[in-house]
Parts: sequence; C-alpha cells; structure tokens
Amino acid sequence: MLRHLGQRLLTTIPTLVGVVVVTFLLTRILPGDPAAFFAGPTADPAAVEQIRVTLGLDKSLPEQFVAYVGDLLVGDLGVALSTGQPVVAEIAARLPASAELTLFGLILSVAVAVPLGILAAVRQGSWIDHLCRLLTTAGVSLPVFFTGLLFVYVFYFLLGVAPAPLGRIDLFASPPPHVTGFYLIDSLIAGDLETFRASFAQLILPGITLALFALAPIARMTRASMLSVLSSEFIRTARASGLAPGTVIVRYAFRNAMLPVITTLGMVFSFLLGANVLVEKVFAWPGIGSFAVEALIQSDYAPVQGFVLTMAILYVLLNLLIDLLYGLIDPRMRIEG
Amino acid sequence: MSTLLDVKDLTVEFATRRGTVEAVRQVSLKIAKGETVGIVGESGSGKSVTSYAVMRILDRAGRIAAGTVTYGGVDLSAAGERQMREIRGREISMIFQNPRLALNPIRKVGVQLEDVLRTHALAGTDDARDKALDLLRQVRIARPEERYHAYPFELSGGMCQRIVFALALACRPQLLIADEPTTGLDVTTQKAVMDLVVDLTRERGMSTVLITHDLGLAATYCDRVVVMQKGEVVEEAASAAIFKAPAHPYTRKLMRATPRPGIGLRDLLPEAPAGTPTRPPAPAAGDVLLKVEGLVKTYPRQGGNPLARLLGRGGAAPEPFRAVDGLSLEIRRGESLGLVGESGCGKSTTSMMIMRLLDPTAGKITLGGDDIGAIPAKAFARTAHRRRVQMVFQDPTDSLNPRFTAERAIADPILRLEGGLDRDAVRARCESLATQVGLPLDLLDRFPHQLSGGQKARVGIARAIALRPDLVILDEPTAALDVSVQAVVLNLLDDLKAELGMSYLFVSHDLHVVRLLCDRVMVMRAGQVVEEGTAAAVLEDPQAAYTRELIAAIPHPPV
Amino acid sequence: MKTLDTASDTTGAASSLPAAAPRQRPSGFKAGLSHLGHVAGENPVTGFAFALFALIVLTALFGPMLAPYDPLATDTAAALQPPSALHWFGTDQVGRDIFSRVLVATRLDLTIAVASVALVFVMGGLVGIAAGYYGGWTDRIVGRISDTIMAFPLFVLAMGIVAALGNTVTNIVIATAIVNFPLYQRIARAEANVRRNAGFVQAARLTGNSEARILLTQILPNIMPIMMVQMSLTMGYAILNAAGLSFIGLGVTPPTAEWGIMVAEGAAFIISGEWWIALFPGLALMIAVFCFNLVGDGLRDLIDPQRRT
Amino acid sequence: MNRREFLASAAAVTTATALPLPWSVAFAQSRSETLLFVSENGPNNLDIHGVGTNRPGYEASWNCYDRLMSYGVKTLPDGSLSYDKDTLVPEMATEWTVAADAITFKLRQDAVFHDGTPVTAHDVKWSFDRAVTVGGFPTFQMKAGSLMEPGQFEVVDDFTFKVKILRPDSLLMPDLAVIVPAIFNSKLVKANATEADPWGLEYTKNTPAGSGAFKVEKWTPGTEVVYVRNEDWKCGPLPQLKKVIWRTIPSAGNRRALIERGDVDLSFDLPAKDVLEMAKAGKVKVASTPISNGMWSVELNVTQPPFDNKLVRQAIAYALPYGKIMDAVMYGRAKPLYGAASNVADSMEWPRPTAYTTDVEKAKALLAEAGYADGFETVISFDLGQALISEPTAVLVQESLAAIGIRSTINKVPGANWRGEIAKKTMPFMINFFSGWLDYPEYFFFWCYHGQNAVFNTMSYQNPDLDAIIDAARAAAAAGDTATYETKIKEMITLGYEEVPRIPLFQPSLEVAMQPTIDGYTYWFHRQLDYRGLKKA
Repeated sequence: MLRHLGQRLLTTIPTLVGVVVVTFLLTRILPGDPAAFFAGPTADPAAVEQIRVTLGLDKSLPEQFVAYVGDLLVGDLGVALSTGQPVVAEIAARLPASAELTLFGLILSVAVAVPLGILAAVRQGSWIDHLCRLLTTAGVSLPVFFTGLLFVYVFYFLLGVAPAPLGRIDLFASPPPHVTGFYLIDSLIAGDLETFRASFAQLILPGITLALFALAPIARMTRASMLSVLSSEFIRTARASGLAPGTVIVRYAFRNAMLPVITTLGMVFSFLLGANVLVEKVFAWPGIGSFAVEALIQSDYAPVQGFVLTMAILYVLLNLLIDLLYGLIDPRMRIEG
Repeated sequence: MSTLLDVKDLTVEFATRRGTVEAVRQVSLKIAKGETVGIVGESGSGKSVTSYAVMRILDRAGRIAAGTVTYGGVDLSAAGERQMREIRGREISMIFQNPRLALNPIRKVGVQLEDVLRTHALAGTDDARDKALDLLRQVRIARPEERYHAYPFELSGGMCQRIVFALALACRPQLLIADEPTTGLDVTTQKAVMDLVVDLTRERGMSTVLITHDLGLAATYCDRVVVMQKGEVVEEAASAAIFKAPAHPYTRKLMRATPRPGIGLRDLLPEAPAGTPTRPPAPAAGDVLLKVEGLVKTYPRQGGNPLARLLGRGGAAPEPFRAVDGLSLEIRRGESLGLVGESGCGKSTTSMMIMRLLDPTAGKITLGGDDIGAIPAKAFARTAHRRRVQMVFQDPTDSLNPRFTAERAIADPILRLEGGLDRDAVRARCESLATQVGLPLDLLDRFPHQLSGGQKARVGIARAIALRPDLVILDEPTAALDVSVQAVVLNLLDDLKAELGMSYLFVSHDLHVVRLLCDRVMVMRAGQVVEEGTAAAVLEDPQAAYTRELIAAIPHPPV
Repeated sequence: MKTLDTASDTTGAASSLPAAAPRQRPSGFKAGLSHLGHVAGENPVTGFAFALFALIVLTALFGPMLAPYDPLATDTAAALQPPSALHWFGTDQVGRDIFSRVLVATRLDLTIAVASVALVFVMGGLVGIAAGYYGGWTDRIVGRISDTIMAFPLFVLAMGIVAALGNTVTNIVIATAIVNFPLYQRIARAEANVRRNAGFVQAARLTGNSEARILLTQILPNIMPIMMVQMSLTMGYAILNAAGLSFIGLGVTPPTAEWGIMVAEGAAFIISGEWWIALFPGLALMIAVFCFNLVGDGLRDLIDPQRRT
Repeated sequence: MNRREFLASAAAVTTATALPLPWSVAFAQSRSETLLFVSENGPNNLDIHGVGTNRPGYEASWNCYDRLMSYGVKTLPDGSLSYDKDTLVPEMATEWTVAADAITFKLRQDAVFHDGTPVTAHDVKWSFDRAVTVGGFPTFQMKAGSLMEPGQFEVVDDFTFKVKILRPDSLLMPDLAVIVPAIFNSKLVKANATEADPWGLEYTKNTPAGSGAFKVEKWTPGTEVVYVRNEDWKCGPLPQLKKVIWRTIPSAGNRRALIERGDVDLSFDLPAKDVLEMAKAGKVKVASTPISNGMWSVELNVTQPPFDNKLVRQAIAYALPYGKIMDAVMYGRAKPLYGAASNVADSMEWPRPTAYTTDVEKAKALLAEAGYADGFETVISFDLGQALISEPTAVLVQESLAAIGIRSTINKVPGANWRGEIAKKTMPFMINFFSGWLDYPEYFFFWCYHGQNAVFNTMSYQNPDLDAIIDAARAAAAAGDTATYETKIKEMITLGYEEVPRIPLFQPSLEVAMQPTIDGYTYWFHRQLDYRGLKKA
C-alpha cells in the first residue's frame, strides 16, 4: 500500500511540473506591468525601467523561469503586491478559511445529496426521483454569485436572520486561538461556544450557496451509482436471501455505490475550492480563492502562481486520499496496490 | 408426496415503452416435497421470470397480473413484503448465474453468510461465525477458516458458486431455486457444482427447481422437466420420458438440437429429410494450408516493483505468464480443426495470433507457404494476406457495429479490401452473400439491434466469407446462441465449408459441438496441447486423463 | 455468454426471437423523432425541457427582431424603472430596456455555449478517442495533459486565460473549452478504450480497415451519443463560466448584452432595491442552464435508459 | 413604511424574541468606544514610503505617524468639516520660522514614539532623508515641493530641525504637511534594517514605527486592520475612539447593507446613488465633499489622429452627453464641469466648468470642418477598478459618439493595469479621473497638461505656450506675485479648455455614510479617513 502510494506520488510529478510551467507562462503574458505598479503613480519611464531591473523582469523568460524555480525549491513563492505579504504566509493564513468553507459546504451538500440520491434511486421514477432531478439541476443552474447576492439580500438585509456578510467571524469577536485554522474546530478546542456559534453563523449562508452548487454532481452520482448497484446480481441475491431492505440498501448497495461517489466528492471538492472564489468575493470571505482572483485581476504574479501551485498540490494529495479511501472500502484495490 | 409449491395460472406482465407485455402466460406447475424439477427453455421463454415472480423479486416494471403462487398454504402473490422477507432465504432460497456477481464484492464471504444467518435469527453475535464456518464446510470448501476472510474476487468461479449455494442453504430452506447456476462455468466445474447441489438438497430433503437452457443438464439432474416456450409451459414430464418420447413439437425440436453423442450434424435440425447423408463427404484433405510451429505467447505478470526493477534492484522480474506454450498445428485445405479447452487454456490467444491480430512471442505461422507470422499485427491489415484469413466471432452482437446496417457490415470487407466496385455491385454482392447464409434480403437494411441473435450470426458469417478466405477461424461462434439456433448455424457453417472449400479452425469449449463440425480435434490445457486426433477417436477413446475428465463432465441424460 | 430471459429481454428495443413481428424499416430521422416523442411523452420534465430548448433556440434566432427596444439605446430619463407594461423587465442604470437586452443576449450566450462546446468536442473528444484507442504513449501524454489541467483550479485557469489573452468572446470560448478539455478527453478515452477490442472493431481490422479509419468510422460514431449528452450538459456550464467571468470583469465588453455581465451590473443595485436589473438576466441564465441540463438528461434517456443519472 | 422596512422591522421583532443571536448581543460594551468602518480595499503596506503602497496604505500612515505640520480644519458652508489648504497648524513642530534660504522647526520635547523612545530632530532628518532617497512615490512627492536631497535637511539640535530651500517653491510648505514626510522612529527602524534593505522598508511595511495617535494592533492583509489609541500621543488632543476596526468589504452592495442595517459605524467612499438614497431615507448621516483639485474627464491622445486635430477634440466636447452622465451615473451628486458661458476663465475657481454643452449639430459641423464628416473609429478605454462610474459613462459616451458618426468599441482595463496602460500612452480615448493632493490649479496642470509629459498627461499633450504659462504661474506663486499668478492661472485654464485634449465632465464628491452617532468626520486632501477627530456618541 505504501509502495503504491509512493508510485502514485511519482506519477504526479509530471503534473506538477506541467502546472509550474503553464502557470509561469500564463502569468508572464498577463497584460499588467508590476514594475509600473511598484514605481508608483508619478514615476517616469526611467524609474520604471530601474524597478524592472531590480525585479529581474528585464531578463529573458528562461532566465526568469530558472530564478522562479530556484525560489520555489527553497519554498519562496514571492511577495504579493496587493497585500505586501509573502505569498507563503498569505496562503497559510487563508487556506484554512477556504478549506473550512469548502468542507462545510461539501458536508452540507453530502448530507442532503446522498440521502436524496439514494431515495431517488430506490424510488426510481417516483415523485421523489423527479424532485431530486429538478432540485439538483436547479442548484447547478444557479450562478453562485447570483445566489450569494440574493441570500445576502433576503436573509441579511431584508429578514435580518443571518449575520452580516463580513467574513469568518463577527467583527467584534476575536478568532479562537490558532490550532487547526478552522474556527469551528479551534473554538471547540478552546471550549468557546460563543465563538463557535458566531463562526458557525457566518458559515451558513456561504456554505449553503456552495452546497447548492455541489448538490447536483453528488446526488446524480449517488443515484446513478445506486441504480447500477441495485440492479446488480448480488443485490438480487441479498434480497432473495431475505435480508431486510434497510440492510440491503445501506450495507450492501450503498457501500458499493460509494466508490464512484467518493471519486466525485474528490472532484467536487477541488472544483469547489477553486470555484468558491466568487462566493468568497460576495461574502468577504478571507479565503485563498478571492485572494487569487484579486491578484489575477491586478496581474500580481506571485500570489497567482502560489495559489495555483497550492491547489495543484492539494489536488494531488486529495487524489491520494481518495486512493486510500478506495483501498479501505474496496478490498480489490488493496491487492492491486 | 405433498405439494410444496403450487403455481396456478401465473401471468406476469411488464410495462414497456410499447405497452404491456406478458412475459409469462398462465403458467401452472407444482413442486412436490423433495422433488427436483427442471424448467427448460430458450431465451425469452419466461423461465426466469416465473421464478422471480415466485420469489416476488421482479423488477419494478413487472407485476403478477393473474394467478396464484401457493407455498405451504400461503398465497405468495398476495403476501406482504414483510411476510415475503420471512419466506425468502428462510423457506425458499435462490442461486443465480454468474456466482461472482451474485456476491457483494466488498464484503467478506463469511460476513455475508453471517448477515443471512442473523437476519433470520438463526445465529447470534457469538455463534454466527461458527455457523458460517460450518456452512462453508458443508459446501465442501477447503480451509474454511481462511476462506471466511476471503473476498469474492479472491475466489474462483466454482468456489463462488459454492458460497452462493451456502448462502442459499444457510437458513435450511425447503425449496431451492437455481437459476442457470452453472452457465458460464467450465464443464468440469459445472459437474462439481451440480453434484454438490443435488447431494446436499437430497440429503436435506429439499425441493429444487433448476432453471436452465440446457435440456441435457436438466434431464441429468432432475426428476421432472417442465419445458417453456414464449412464456407458456408446453410440456411437462419425467426426465427419462421426455428424452425418450417428447410429446410437444417444440420439445422435440429442442431435444434434437441438443448436441449429444452418436449423432450427425443434420440430426440437430428438426425433422431432417430422411436419407440425407449425415454430412457431405469431406473433400479429400488437400495440401497444408496453415502451419504453426512452436507458437509461444507470454505476458508479464502483474506485481513486482517496477521502480525497483528500473533501478536494477528488487530482484528479478517474476516469470512471465505463458498463455500459449509451444503450440504446433497444421490445417490442410478444406479441413476443419477443432481446438478445445476450458477457459484460460490459451485457445483464444492462439486463434488471435493465427488471425494476426496479436503478435506471437515466438514461433512461426505460415499460410500457404507465406510466413505471415513475421508480419506485425499492426501492418497485417494492409497486406494481401488479410483477406485470406477471416473470423467469425463469439458474440454476434458485440461483433457488429451498432451503427452499421447489416448490408454495411457485410460490405465492409468488400469495400476495404476489394474496392473499385460501384454501389449497385456492392449491393448485389451483399445480396448474394445474404442468400448464401440464409439471411432474408429485407433484413439487409436493418441495424443490429433490430436483428435476432441467429440473424446477427448470419451477418457475421456473411462478412467472414465475403472475400472467400482460405481459412476461417470460428471462435465459439454459437456460444451465445440458443441451441435451436446453434443447430442451424452449425449446419450452415458446414454447408458453406463444403461449398466454398474453406478450412476452419473451430475454437470451442464444447467437445460435442466440435465433434460435429470438425475432422480433427486438439485438446488444450494451460497453453499446451494434451491430445490430438480425429474427432471420433478423441471422443470415443480419449488417451489423456484430462480429456477423459472433460468428457465425463458432460451431462449424460438418462437416455 | 448466454443472455438470460430477464425482463430486459422482453422490454428491450428488439426481441431476440427470430419470430419478432416484421416491422417497417423506419428511417433514422423518423425513428429518432418518434423515439424522442416517446421519451418526452413518458417524462413530462424532459418534454418540457425539449420545448424550452426549442424556445431558447428560436429566441436566439429571432430575439433581435422581437425586442421591443434597441438593446443598446440609453434613455436616462427612464433609468432604473421597475417592471411595467412599457418595460416588462424594467430598465437599467442608463435606461436600457432589460427585456430587450435579455432577449437579444440569448444569441450571444447560446453562441458562446455552442462554440465552446463544439471546440472542446473537437479538441477533447478526438484526442480522447485517439488516446483510448491507441493507448500507450499517446494515452499517457494526453492523460498527463488532462491531469495538468485538472490540477488547476478550473475557474481560475479560465480567468487566467482570458486575462492573459484579452477579454473577447473568442477568448472566453477558448478558455471555457480548455477548462472542459479533461472531462471530454476522459469520457471519450474511456468509451474508446472499452471498444478498442470490441468484436466489431476486431472485425473491422480483419476487413482491412486502417487504424485511423477504424477510429473514425467505427469508434467515433458509437461514442457520439454519449458525447452529445456531455455536450448538452456542459453547455450550461459554459454559460455559467462565461457569466462568472463577466461577474469579475473578465467577460464580454460593454455595452454588449450578455446575461452574466447584466447580472454583474445589476448586482450593485440589489441592495438598493432595484432587484429587476440582476434578477431577470439571472433568471434567463438559470432557465437556460436548467434547460440544457434537463435536455442532457433527456438525451441520455434517449440513448440509454439504464444509465440515466 | 414601505414593504422593505416593514419586513425588516418585522424580522427584527421576531429574531429578537425568538432566538438570541450571539452576533447582535455580544460585545455591546466595547462598541461605544470602538469605531467599526468598512471600505472596498485594505492596505497592502502600512508605510507610505514602501514600494507600491496602495491608497488605503496611506490611511494607515496618516493615522500612525506624525508630521511636522498639518493642515487646519475649517467648516464648509454646508456645515461639514474639511481640511483647510490655506492654514498649516503645528503637529510635531510647535513653531517654525521661514527665511529666504531655510525653514527652521522647533519640535515638541515631550513627544515619544509608540515604543517610548523620545522623538528628536535626528528622527526627522532620518525620515526626510529616507523619503527623498528610497525612490518611487515618496521621492517624487517630495520633489513636488522641491525637497530633493538629504543635504537639505539639517539637525540643529535635538529639538530643532532645518529644511534648506533649494529654489523658491510655493508648494514647499504645503508639501511638508502631506502624508509622505512622516516622522519615523529611526532607532527602531535602523535596528530592523538589513544590508539589502538599509531603510528598513520591510519592517515598516508590517509595523508602523511612528508616534501617531493610533497604533496598529492587528493587521490581516486583505481583511482588516485593528488600531488602538496611543495613550501617550502628544501632538494633539487625545482622540475619543479607543479602538478602530477597519474591515475590507469588496462588494458595494454589502457595504451598503451593513451601514443601513447599523452593523457598521461608517462606510467610506460610497457610490453616489447609494448616498443619495441613504440620505433620502435619513437613517444614516451622509457627508459629501467635492474632491479638491479633482475631476472626471474624457482624455484624447493627441498623438493619435484624428485627436491631433483641435476641431475633432472640440467636436467630441460638444457631442458628450453631459446631462445624461450627471443624471444616470452621478445622480446629480457632482459638480458639473460644462455649460459655462465661456471657456475664458474669469475667476480663480478651480475646477471650473468649460463652455461645452451637448450640441450634436455643432459637433457634426466641427467634425465636418475637420474633414471627418463620415466619422471614424476609435476605442474607449476605462479603468475597471472605477467601473461603477466609468462603465456607464463609457456606454453613454459611446452612444453619443455614434450620433456624430464616430464608431467605437469599449476596452475595459483591469485596475492594476490601468497605470501601466496610461504610462504607455497608446490608448486613444480614455475616461479617467485625476485629483491632486495639493489643491492648486497649476499643480493639476503641471501633472496633467505640461509638456514634461508625466504619466497623468494621458493625452501626451505638448504645447510650449501652455508650458510657459504653467512655469510662469509656478514662478509667480513661489515669488509671491499674486497678480501675475492669477493672470497666468486664468490664461492657463483658458488655453487648456480651448485646446481640450482633456474634456472635463464633472467634479465628484467623496461620499461617506455614517451612523447618526458619529461626529467629527473631516474631509482630507488625501481622500482617506482621519480617525483622530472622529467621535462616537
């Protein structure tokens, strides 16, 4: 198993190299000029040129690339212009925020989508099946930024039942002591229920916005996978053996159906982590996605590169995790490894 | 004997896109206590649907429209789901075709047994394991403690079927319904499984319903046989009686079509005209057409550490798997050679290499003096030799492009390898080929899904002979067909051979079928030939122990 | 292997019995149409979706003719009017008629969706088929390219491409296509891979077809249906993607009417109570995506009722 | 009560009774002494001397550092407070004497930096040396007041500091009161400087090393800055606010919702429309101050034909939809810079309106006279960072240009690229905003019209006659020759408006909304918030 993981890691190297190269090239053709940005509003061309030299932007692309990779290898991702902080520090500070939001959304989504998908599969063709289809399709049809705005308008502005969209925690509360970076967990560790409730309240609206979007792929995959498992022969055997429908559905069908669902979950998670940029923007969430988007719009190379690289590594790790989970659930995988 | 199960006027309907279809019509049958009854029929006869209706595990689209199913005084057709759950497994249990798929792939087989035991409250937490082990022992599984922890994929097909059987026996039911329990298994495994089923059910005084397409199998193992056709019961009789004096024309047809010792190819066809020679005299075997010498195909084994190997460490690579191991054969012009063996013996690999779709690891293949083995498989399609070797595939459905009409499929080799023909000429060729293989001309414009299995087989044959090849490889060409269709197709192949003077290499697992069509037979096992000789000699006087075992495993109905 | 006489045999498209009643040979189109009619009839949701799809296409074709106002004409005297008989969907900040803009935008949004999907089908579909069919190095290289794209946060990649190449409709189409590449490539690869040694492909080899020819005449047509389903489903995603890009300022340029940019423009007015500016284009966007998704589902029903998800 | 208010109040009742919301009841105590305000962007650097410090960064500098002098505060006719460009008041310096060759400042003797170190003239000297040496924006800004080299700055004794005058410059004194010449804790910064970074810019980026009224308690870049009051502040009366929390909220809608619902005390720099409606609703206080020395304008690149032709520029000036822009974009909340009787300046009013109005016939005639009767094609560019104003403006401009046959497309330039793009000077037609810190017309013209072709001369306009007038005005100002100065200024404006490389549209206001409990808001030239005078009831 470990050796298998090692091999998997090796195969991801070309992917990471590809990501580094593509990101580097992409950021270099971005239209902005960091030198002009650094030089300030009143600089003359000579001053801009001088700053260009200090930033190393006058060198040829290959030279810049070598320098970039050299920095990467020592863990230096550069400095973000927009916040002035080292990108590594920025990402470290913001990743938990994004991850907490995304995970929360994902869990919310799974909590709704998986039972819904199972129900839809068990009662195929019934009203609940149609409802599931309509609901999930509607969820995936909503532009997240639109849903988010609507939620803020209705639940915060009109009804006042949601807290102000001010990021992870109430303005006057202070975040819990840093352990995991996840406020929900950290506040529980600190035994601070007030903070837990405050940060939970902040999570609800953006969480639902994200969850709505993730509903469709998960519910659809659960349904499809359950349908194919339910029509498989071992389910027929289980039913013919008189096992209770609950046992058949949960212990026999669902555990088998989970395999493709887990793959989908992995894809949805990495998709959400990248796609929640818009949600973060709407809810002033201090996450990694909104950070990267701002940087991209400002042609701020370093954060964009750092963000993409972080995401790529996360993606790779996520896939490894899924492999592991697969192995746990499906004994066939363990042997092949 | 008292009646255990009484099915009266059972009608099962399916809601389909084209309205309601009656899959089973007014079927009545009785199973007595301790009796073994076979339900025999070809595909679409409704035999499985009947059994699902009894168990009330029909698909959602299906429902019992009329009739009653009485089991031990209870009308199952009207029983509630809760009551049915008590009956399933506890009173009536069922085993299915394809045992590996019938087991939960990610649950230990022992635990699956425990699930059933516990559901029916026959075991508690403390003794479930012991009882499960006991069941494993009963179905004669060696090293049950070890197998208890095995997952289905770690077991052979026969072993899986034993586990399924153990599941079915777990709650000591009164009635076992076995739905094609051995289809897909090798003939030797089939015998072992069937013997076990019969032994154990007799031992327990259980009743058994054996659902099968194989009349021979049913007659061998059952007391009584019920023959079904198109959803109706056409005949019901004791096993011995049905073979001796089949009353219904359909039964007669079915029985005749079943290959068995001592008959000729023409005997398979219903009411063959009297006096027709059992087969046309084989043309005197000509010169050698195909010569295969020392054919070897190896595959690297899975496992090992490729990285370590790459670095020159981690020891030697495991011994490669030898799928075909030094095989030599000869086929003369106009001759047909049968290649027989159980699954995994290397017969299909051999045929693919001769077909030049696969490159051999070693060995020589010469066709009419040309060393075709030296031409890489990838380049072979562009050589003039391509048209000389053609093939009829195992699964007629799979071998036809779903997007091509029958005509387009038959025309494909003509268009590709002949060329230069105009539309009408191609059509004319196709029509003449269709006539040759007995395919009605109006079917030429149909797509595969609009054709029956037999018709598809004919299209495949027409395509194979379109270019008058020297050698046709028949890869289990009838394995996916009903016996009655198989009879027709085998005869057609034989006629075509005589007419066109082709040679056949017939690859099959079924010795009886091979014998009917082939002059010579080779028996393969583990990549090597164990016995070779004329068909009659091999069947009647097998030399190798393996051949004897094979022959013995073929069901012998009480004639 | 012997097929069992299960229910699916009797409910399948054709009975396997030779004695099946001879049917008139329906022409492909007619048969498809009647089949479509059947599917639509059986599932009213799908029927509705197909009708809606037709409506969207018609709007795209004739929308500019139907629009009551010039979608670009401003009228500051009538700015920020709520929906009324005069302006069904109200007016925006500079007094443009939102109904007309929503109507006219249909064409552009549909064009973006269709173009990007067509592009990714050509890129991803063909490359994927080749990868699945040839296997080996082709497969490995294509797989790595896909992995690399997948490792990017997709929306950010789309943003990056548009930001780097400039925000024009063409670049939005290209970015959307690239982002969808792995999906198409993988589906096409998987489908081609299961068929690479199918009987009919082997048969085609025997009949002297070259590998490239087999790819195009044997494999591709058989993969088309599943690709069509995918295309319909990703059309919705393409529109959402374009709208998302517009929302952060990387979409089409003003004053072009496009749903995403209209929602983005209207977003600033939601809190101040002018909800109609964002709502109607948002609804149009939602309905269109909803429709494409349902049509995709419906197409899947059409092809393969077993695999519906 | 309209529907929305009804819903809101109904909801408020239900929530108050139904579930105790932790986010509305907690922390009530600290709120009265804490100011919570929101704006679109946050700082990227807490030191204005830093490389690439953004506007919000100036705000941190302003409140955390002291300067020698500051501007006085005056009450505008509408009752609001504004800085007074004509009065300089003591800050770190208690008094100063101006001589022909130097200015001598007496420093406060009791002032200490945040770490307790006393502030001395050495710190001032080091800080000024730093400003003129580090390059980039601070150095250029110092130059605007003829503060060029370290040699100008002299420590007389610990509490006496002298600035030598290199050349007469009326902007020297005002320039000493802007944000850049802040006083840094030289000991502390030097201790944290490195060889690669001798001025300790990396250190001050995250840690203000000043003596100002506020200290940064916590800075989460991109999210918030939390300040606490410096209890030892000596350069002015102790601010009433003990704590200031500054949150970055990118979405304008959310900022409005927050202030309207009373969740924040102040929202800085709002769109005109929101302010208009909030003022009407009356729930929050609104302060609106015209941005001094600033205007939105259409800028035509004279190096790109046909904009080299004055007639074409004037034609465009007559074609622009001024009224529509005022109505639909600014909702009337800006000073129109068009429609005056004449382009000839008759007063010192600045920014002043041009004589242009929307007159399509005249525009067509001018265009025909210029030889472009059939119009031409061009590209309208604007800064996406200012899209709220510039995008609808661009749409309206595009439409009205079409009316005189000029076909155009719109080019959105992402905010960060805007400066780079204008520096390239290749965009033909821009919609842009400029404001000068120092509120003098010649300062505006020096940056925006002078032939030195600074970045802000987006039109690349070079006219020796105008240059001569601008230079003369500067010289007259430095010499204190008011009469000549005024003549030259009027000539300058008249010429600039006749030539119209830059077509003024309107002078916008800085709009701030705050809860009724907030008092003491003052408008500053730097258009950032000064926390020191703010009071919360």
